[in-house]
Amino acid sequence: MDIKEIIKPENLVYQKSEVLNDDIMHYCPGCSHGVVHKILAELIEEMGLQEKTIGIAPVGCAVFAYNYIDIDWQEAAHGRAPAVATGVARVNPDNFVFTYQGDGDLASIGAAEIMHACNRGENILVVFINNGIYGMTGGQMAPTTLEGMVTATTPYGRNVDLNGYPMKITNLIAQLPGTSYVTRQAVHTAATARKCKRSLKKAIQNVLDKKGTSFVEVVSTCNSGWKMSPVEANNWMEENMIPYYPLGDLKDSVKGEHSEN
Amino acid sequence: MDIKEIIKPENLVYQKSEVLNDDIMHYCPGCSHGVVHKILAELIEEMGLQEKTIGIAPVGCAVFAYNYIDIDWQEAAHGRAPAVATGVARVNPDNFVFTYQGDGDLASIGAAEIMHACNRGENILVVFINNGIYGMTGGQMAPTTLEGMVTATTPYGRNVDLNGYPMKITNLIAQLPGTSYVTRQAVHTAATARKCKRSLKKAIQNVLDKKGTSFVEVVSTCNSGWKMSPVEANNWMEENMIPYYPLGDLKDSVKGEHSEN
Amino acid sequence: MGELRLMKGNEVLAEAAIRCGCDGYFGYPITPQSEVMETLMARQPWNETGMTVLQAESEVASINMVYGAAATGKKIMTSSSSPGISLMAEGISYIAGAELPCLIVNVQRGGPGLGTIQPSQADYFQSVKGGGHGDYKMIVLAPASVQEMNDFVDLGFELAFKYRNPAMILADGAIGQMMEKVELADQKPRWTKEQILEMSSDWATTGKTADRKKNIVTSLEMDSDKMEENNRRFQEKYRKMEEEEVRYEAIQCDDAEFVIVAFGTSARVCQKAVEIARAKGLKVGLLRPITLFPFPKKAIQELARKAKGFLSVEMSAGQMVEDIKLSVYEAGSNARVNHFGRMGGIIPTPTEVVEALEEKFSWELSYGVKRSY
Amino acid sequence: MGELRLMKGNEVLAEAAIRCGCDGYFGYPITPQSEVMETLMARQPWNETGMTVLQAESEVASINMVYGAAATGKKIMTSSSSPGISLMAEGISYIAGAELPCLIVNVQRGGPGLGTIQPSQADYFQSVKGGGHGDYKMIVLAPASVQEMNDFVDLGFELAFKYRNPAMILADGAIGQMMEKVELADQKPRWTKEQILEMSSDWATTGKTADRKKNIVTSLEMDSDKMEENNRRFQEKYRKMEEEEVRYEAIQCDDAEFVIVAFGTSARVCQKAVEIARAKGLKVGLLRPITLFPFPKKAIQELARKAKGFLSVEMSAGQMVEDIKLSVYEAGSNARVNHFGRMGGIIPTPTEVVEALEEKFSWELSYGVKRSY
Amino acid sequence: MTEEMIIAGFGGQGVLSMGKILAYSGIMEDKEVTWFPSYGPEMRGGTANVTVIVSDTRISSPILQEFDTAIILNQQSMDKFEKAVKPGGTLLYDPNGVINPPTRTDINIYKVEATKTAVEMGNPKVFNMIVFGSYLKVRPILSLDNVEKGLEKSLPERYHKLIPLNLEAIKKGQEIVADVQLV
Amino acid sequence: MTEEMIIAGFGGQGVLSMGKILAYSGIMEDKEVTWFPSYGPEMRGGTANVTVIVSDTRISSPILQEFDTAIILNQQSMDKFEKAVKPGGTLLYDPNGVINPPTRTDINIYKVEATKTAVEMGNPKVFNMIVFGSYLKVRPILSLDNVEKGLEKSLPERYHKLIPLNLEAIKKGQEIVADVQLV
Amino acid sequence: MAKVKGAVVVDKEGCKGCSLCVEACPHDVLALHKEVNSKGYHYSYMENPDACIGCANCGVVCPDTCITIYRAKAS
Amino acid sequence: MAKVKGAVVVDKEGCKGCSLCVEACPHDVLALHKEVNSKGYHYSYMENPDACIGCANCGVVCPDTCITIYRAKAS
Ligand SMILES: Cc1ncc(C[n+]2csc(CCOP(=O)(O)OP(=O)(O)O)c2C)c(N)n1
Ligand SMILES: Cc1ncc(C[n+]2csc(CCOP(=O)(O)OP(=O)(O)O)c2C)c(N)n1
Ligand code: SF4
Ligand code: SF4
Ligand code: SF4
Ligand code: SF4
Ligand code: SF4
Ligand code: SF4
Ligand SMILES: [Mg+2]
Ligand SMILES: [Mg+2]
Repeated sequence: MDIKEIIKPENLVYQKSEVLNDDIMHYCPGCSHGVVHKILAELIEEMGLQEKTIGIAPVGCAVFAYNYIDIDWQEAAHGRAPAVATGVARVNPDNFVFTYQGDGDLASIGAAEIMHACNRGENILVVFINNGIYGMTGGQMAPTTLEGMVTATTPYGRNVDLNGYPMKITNLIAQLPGTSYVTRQAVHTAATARKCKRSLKKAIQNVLDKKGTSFVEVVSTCNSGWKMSPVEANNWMEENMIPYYPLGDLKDSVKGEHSEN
Repeated sequence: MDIKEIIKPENLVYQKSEVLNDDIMHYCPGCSHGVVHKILAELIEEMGLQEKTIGIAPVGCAVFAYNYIDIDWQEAAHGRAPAVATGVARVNPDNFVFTYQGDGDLASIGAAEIMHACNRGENILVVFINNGIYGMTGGQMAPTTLEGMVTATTPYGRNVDLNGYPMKITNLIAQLPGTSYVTRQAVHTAATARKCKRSLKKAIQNVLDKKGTSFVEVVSTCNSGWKMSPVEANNWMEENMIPYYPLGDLKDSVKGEHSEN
Repeated sequence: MGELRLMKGNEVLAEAAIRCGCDGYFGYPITPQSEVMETLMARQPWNETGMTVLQAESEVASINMVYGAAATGKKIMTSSSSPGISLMAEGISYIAGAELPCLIVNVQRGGPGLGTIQPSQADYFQSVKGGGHGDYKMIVLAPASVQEMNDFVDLGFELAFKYRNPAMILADGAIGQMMEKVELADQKPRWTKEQILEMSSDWATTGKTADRKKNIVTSLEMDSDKMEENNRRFQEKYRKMEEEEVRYEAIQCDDAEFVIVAFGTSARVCQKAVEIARAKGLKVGLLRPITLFPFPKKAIQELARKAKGFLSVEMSAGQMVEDIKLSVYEAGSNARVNHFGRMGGIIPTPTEVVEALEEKFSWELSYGVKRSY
Repeated sequence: MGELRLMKGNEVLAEAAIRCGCDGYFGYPITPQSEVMETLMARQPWNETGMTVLQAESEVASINMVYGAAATGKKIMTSSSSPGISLMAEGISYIAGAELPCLIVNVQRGGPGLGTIQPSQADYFQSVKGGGHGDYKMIVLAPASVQEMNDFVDLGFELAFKYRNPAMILADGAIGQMMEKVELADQKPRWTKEQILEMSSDWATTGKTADRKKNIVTSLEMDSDKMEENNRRFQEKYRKMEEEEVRYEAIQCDDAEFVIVAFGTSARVCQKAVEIARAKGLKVGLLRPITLFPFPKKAIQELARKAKGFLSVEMSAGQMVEDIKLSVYEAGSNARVNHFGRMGGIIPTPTEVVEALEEKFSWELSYGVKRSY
Repeated sequence: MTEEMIIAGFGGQGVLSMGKILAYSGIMEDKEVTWFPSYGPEMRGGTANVTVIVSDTRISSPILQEFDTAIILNQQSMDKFEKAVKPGGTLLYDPNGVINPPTRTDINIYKVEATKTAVEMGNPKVFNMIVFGSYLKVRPILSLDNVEKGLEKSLPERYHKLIPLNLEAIKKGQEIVADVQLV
Repeated sequence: MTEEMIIAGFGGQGVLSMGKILAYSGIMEDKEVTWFPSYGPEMRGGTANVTVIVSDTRISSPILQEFDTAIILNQQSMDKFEKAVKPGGTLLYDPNGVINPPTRTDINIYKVEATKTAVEMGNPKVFNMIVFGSYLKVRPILSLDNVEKGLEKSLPERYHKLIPLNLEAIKKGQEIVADVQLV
Repeated sequence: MAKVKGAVVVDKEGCKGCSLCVEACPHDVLALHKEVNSKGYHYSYMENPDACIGCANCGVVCPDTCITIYRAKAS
Repeated sequence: MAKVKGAVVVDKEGCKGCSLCVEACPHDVLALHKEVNSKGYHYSYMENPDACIGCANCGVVCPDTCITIYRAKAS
């Protein structure tokens, strides 16, 4: 069977979403951000949400997310996306609002805003890209940087006595009664990416159903910051990041349920 | 036996600490702040720490704590006491540094700073006065205000759908590996006050032993803000606050130990 | 005539917001302005007009909630007092950079730092020169009465939307805390979705429909040429404000040899000072800037042709005095400009003002002519 | 002669901090100044001098860590770039209000908002008029070379401690990112506990000993009279700085008919512009303010006696130009003051500057005399 | 007519609301009014005072150093405000909280046993209305009609049933005031 | 003497470090130098360029619009900087990354097959030193002695063993440069 | 009869009359006085001095540290 | 032989040569080309087209959405 026979419209099984435009993304080759963007665009298309969606882009490598996904966007100050999203969602309860944030943005400078948006149970989706580093500014330590990991500000490896501990912020978030669905996913393999998509779909549906805050962490790579090839970065992530940040649902309930702690 | 016979220096069993001066505190009659101040002063005296101690006073009713306890003090911007204390403790590792913060200060505006100081395991003591309200500014809702509780900004009672959920921030703090001792106490009865003192003593000792951050929540009253008499406030606290914020140790370990979540 | 009430300046801000069809308020308690949110919470406008009111976790959060909500084309407001406004510096710079309309109220207290909760006007520079980074301007309105606290809410929103720019009401603890007679406006409906689309569909993030490109609200522009273009557009806008939006009140200035310039609470005091001075036979007038940006440069320049001197009376160490000097300088005049101020939460008294005037212009008063520097 | 090196401005800030005996640095990454902390972390001064280096969770945290550490009488520093400095507004106001010495570096980028990461000078107002609330001033040093980035660290600390006041180095992305030859100072030891007590035991929180009262570091004062007294003391201090600490460089100003005023990177450009203009036969000089506060008022006023005009060249829409105008006005001169600026991260070119000068002063150049407004 | 006055006492004595009723009554009489409270960090039982100005013409400064009238309800306030009464002005006080009575001779001083009378009336809450009545007696700047309207406006609807009681207290206050001008 | 130059190519081609060695060599020859990089958000493989000025006298502006010399190592940079060379100036390029060669006739254009030569030398990393050598050949502003010192200063101690290799590459570069002046 | 006897001294001027000591006393020793101190507070005093056992509960709960406590073996 | 056959089309100019698709393909269909595209990247291509089963793994992991995938029943 010849390739030409296969490449026909009726045989199409996978293509770029309409909601993703043709601009070439500024991300480094192999960066996880691209995969997550793609999944979000697909879901917005599949769930028919383009007219309803307002995305909040962070300060971080994803600051230009607004260039690629064809929805209305707001760019938020560093760490403040959850407050910005709160503003949008509170006065526009019919819109679907999501933030897209890096680990520096969400867990460091923006720790208060994410905790409080989640505690209030804002009807928003939070997409949290945990690549263990500050990608955009050139690879400095993030709150989620693993112990011993070399970054621009921990050139001899993160020393917990000097720099504190890698922070499992998603675990804390899961305990806030305002959240309904909290999960940790990855996108480095086809299987994890497909699973991540299912999680994001559920998360979005929860927001549409006004169940409170949905929070999806994606354990990610930053091969540039980590100074590895994309493939090495995926492997390193699997061996080091995922054991510390294990994948899976941390909470799947309804808003208002308290955790046991 | 006549009273005069009893009131003699050799029979003295309880008196004001030397570290507490004679200025009359600005607190409302019956305010919990006074009791906690007293305990701290007693411990600083008993443990011989007056020359070593640097206190960080918050913005909140305790802003004037520096007027009463005779140690060196810094007044910190609203919510930033943990950052201020970090600055002090990092460049003065031989000092004993503590913050004294209200629930608005610590859990609302200062959520990021407390999370990160505790996550870094700064060698400081955090005294957290949880009176479920903003006392100083006239009784507005705090993150810890209970559901249904009437405050100046929730005049019809805290509605969790509008205002979010009462936040158990101490439970989150306990999960940060930088903390060594995290406990929740009260001072409304002689028994709880005595127990609170023992907890604070242990917390201070941990800091002196460089075990990481010690965190002592004191479930407190603000009879002015709650619009009750001091005695009513104590009763209301026992019936309403303590069931939601149960007393006891949340963590007693060494820095670096991860919680199970 | 609208409803007459006795209200605090802070309460009236809340009432005026509801009545002018404001869509959302986000704030954080701080003395001396906490009554704004408290009044809103007691009024529960969400039941009546659908207006959102939310107590944020901090001023940093408030201003960013304002950013988000304002970016959807709605009428959004926050209020705070000096330290809280400082925390908004980054956010305000973002709002100006993203060209979002919104209303920010600063009920000033004495600084620097935690300072005092008593009234002050020492945030003038912060408000008109830029507390945040970069070249930007807010429209700054300075109410001197509870009635103006009411009126400037609507006016602030109007100007903010006209220019897609943040507007600020710069009040102080005295105006916020005092009660006066106020005539309230009638309730206006909030804008409908259709009205918003008609006004703002070229920029507001209302959800990308098939008939338009996506709207992006951002202050970022990595291409320096484009970023400069943005800045030029902003400057153009600010120049237009300077031409079209200047507001001030001139009291007994026509024959004035000495002009007191004062805004807000100090203008109230100076009104009495003018009475006292006139009673003494001094030809004194009062120029009260209502817009601090745009500053009433031209009005001062006209007065500078005849006046022997200007006295800037401020509850600060002297900030607006610089704008008066700049105005006088640009008029090619060398009329002397002096400053009298009280700090730390103290409001000057009318007699103090008159004494300061007599002392600082003793040369002119003795010789009867203008003295240059 | 000290060690010669080729270094980035940002790197040199770190090296100079270590060598001048700095006790602690607290910062948060932001382009274009992240190399400051990165260099410190690579140098690990804690092993060598005992200096603390900590990556804070945010700029709000950094500045408050600075507050805490500086309040113990030690040499403490932070650095950031424009949006990060905005976030420090409240903290800086507190530091000024509590009269703490410390060093803050702003490696400016283009705003407002997220803007661009390219160099800018649009935070002039924020730095010299007050980004935070209340009446306060920082000592602001404007380096124009990598060597000055080195020198001003020590100088900044010296002035900060002399006046118990925050000092700022106001640089920009160009000076931060460029490498030049720099002569490093020799390593100074950090102050000993005894030295600190000797200098600062009347205010620093070093632990209350039996021989002294408790020290309280605060910016709060509820009694308005006392708060005003504090403010008067601050103003006195600022006036003293204006008298004693003005620093500037005058290049070919002696016979200048036109004086370009520029600081930092734009001063570098203008130096070349002066060469070009002189080659064309124009009598142009350059006044380069080194201290932006205190501003070299008197130097300008002297030049204003002879000069036909001033051109303020800034990487902004025109901010320092106001201080030049104020200086000229207070000199009773009416020499014209113009502005030429580029924005959005663009650095003007020398030829642009000369062209702007010729255009803006075409009247004076044609008629050969001063023109008033 | 311009009346510049201060009312000063403990928090909880109804100082602020007395001022508010006064101001509202002024509005009912078509006058200009300002009401400016002391404000500070919350503290139960702390001092509270309010400056009220009622005038036929536009009011300039809402904050004053000197007063036509001072109503003083505790010792701290007496220490602070006795000296702030303009010569020829009026000082009205309740002796209950005041240990050292006023001593100035260039002003008109009135004493009102409001605390006692309120207890006698069986309702300590009307204390401030008794004081208000005494004030209206010695400074009859407003008609009782308008005071009644002012009460209506300043009290929330649910308290309107208390208006007769308040009016009664006002009248009582008008009766009991005693001139104590010293020498 | 003042040499104002730009070196432009992809990140990873050693553009910045070539500039740094050049500048350090200038210092060794007691000259004033500035080195100013383009900087932007991180992006592997993005473009990178650096402006280097070497001069006998104090350098005014470190940022330039026009250059005496441009060293160009990819097409994007050619598009951007060919036009920025002063008339009579020098443009040196490696044809490897360049699809459209330069076309100006008022400047001196040199081609260096540095990529190829580096591969031939068995060490792609010395690519930038080959280019540097070619540059020194056509613009002999610095002595090789001082370049060697510059190398020592700019390389961390642990890389000093690589200095001979680098010097070899520089010499190679000096040999292979070809004048391609058009018409 | 108790084997120990206590007595307390209340700093009358410092007392704010919050009544927490009254509440805390296991033997109903304390009460608020009818009179007020110079700050207008009904201050605490030993209404029932004989019952005091010097347990210090009152002192421990007093926010204003107004109570000094003595205890002696009952003679 | 597989019952379904697949084929992919790589957007050569969009490809950044990250090689994640190569790694993700269960049948070693893809490889990076010796040549580079105009941006200097070695782009991905079907080195071994016959092995493709159209599983879309490559497409799913590609961060730059350069791969379009077709699948047909084997004839
Ligand atoms: C107030 C402020 N501080 C700092 C910065 C600089 N900055 C930009 S992105 C970033 C962190 C990015 O890291 P992360 O959030 O993990 O996103 P990533 O780039 O890794 O996806 C920082 C510190 C800024 N723009 N604004
Ligand atoms: C930046 C800033 N925002 C707000 C305030 C006003 N403020 C003072 S204290 C306080 C909250 C006090 O509540 P809490 O921390 O619970 O202390 P408490 O008085 O209850 O002991 C607030 C919001 C301030 N001073 N600074
Ligand atoms: S720097 Fe890291 S996070 Fe940013 S685009 Fe590159 S790989 Fe992705
Ligand atoms: S307001 Fe509340 S917290 Fe503050 S002093 Fe009074 S009772 Fe205590
Ligand atoms: S010491 Fe004990 S028994 Fe005595 S008064 Fe106090 S609480 Fe009561
Ligand atoms: S607890 Fe203290 S302040 Fe309260 S009534 Fe007793 S003695 Fe007085
Ligand atoms: S569709 Fe599957 S089999 Fe075919 S190339 Fe892609 S990953 Fe390989
Ligand atoms: S995953 Fe995409 S970008 Fe990466 S090599 Fe394959 S096709 Fe190219
Ligand atoms: Mg990251
Ligand atoms: Mg509280």
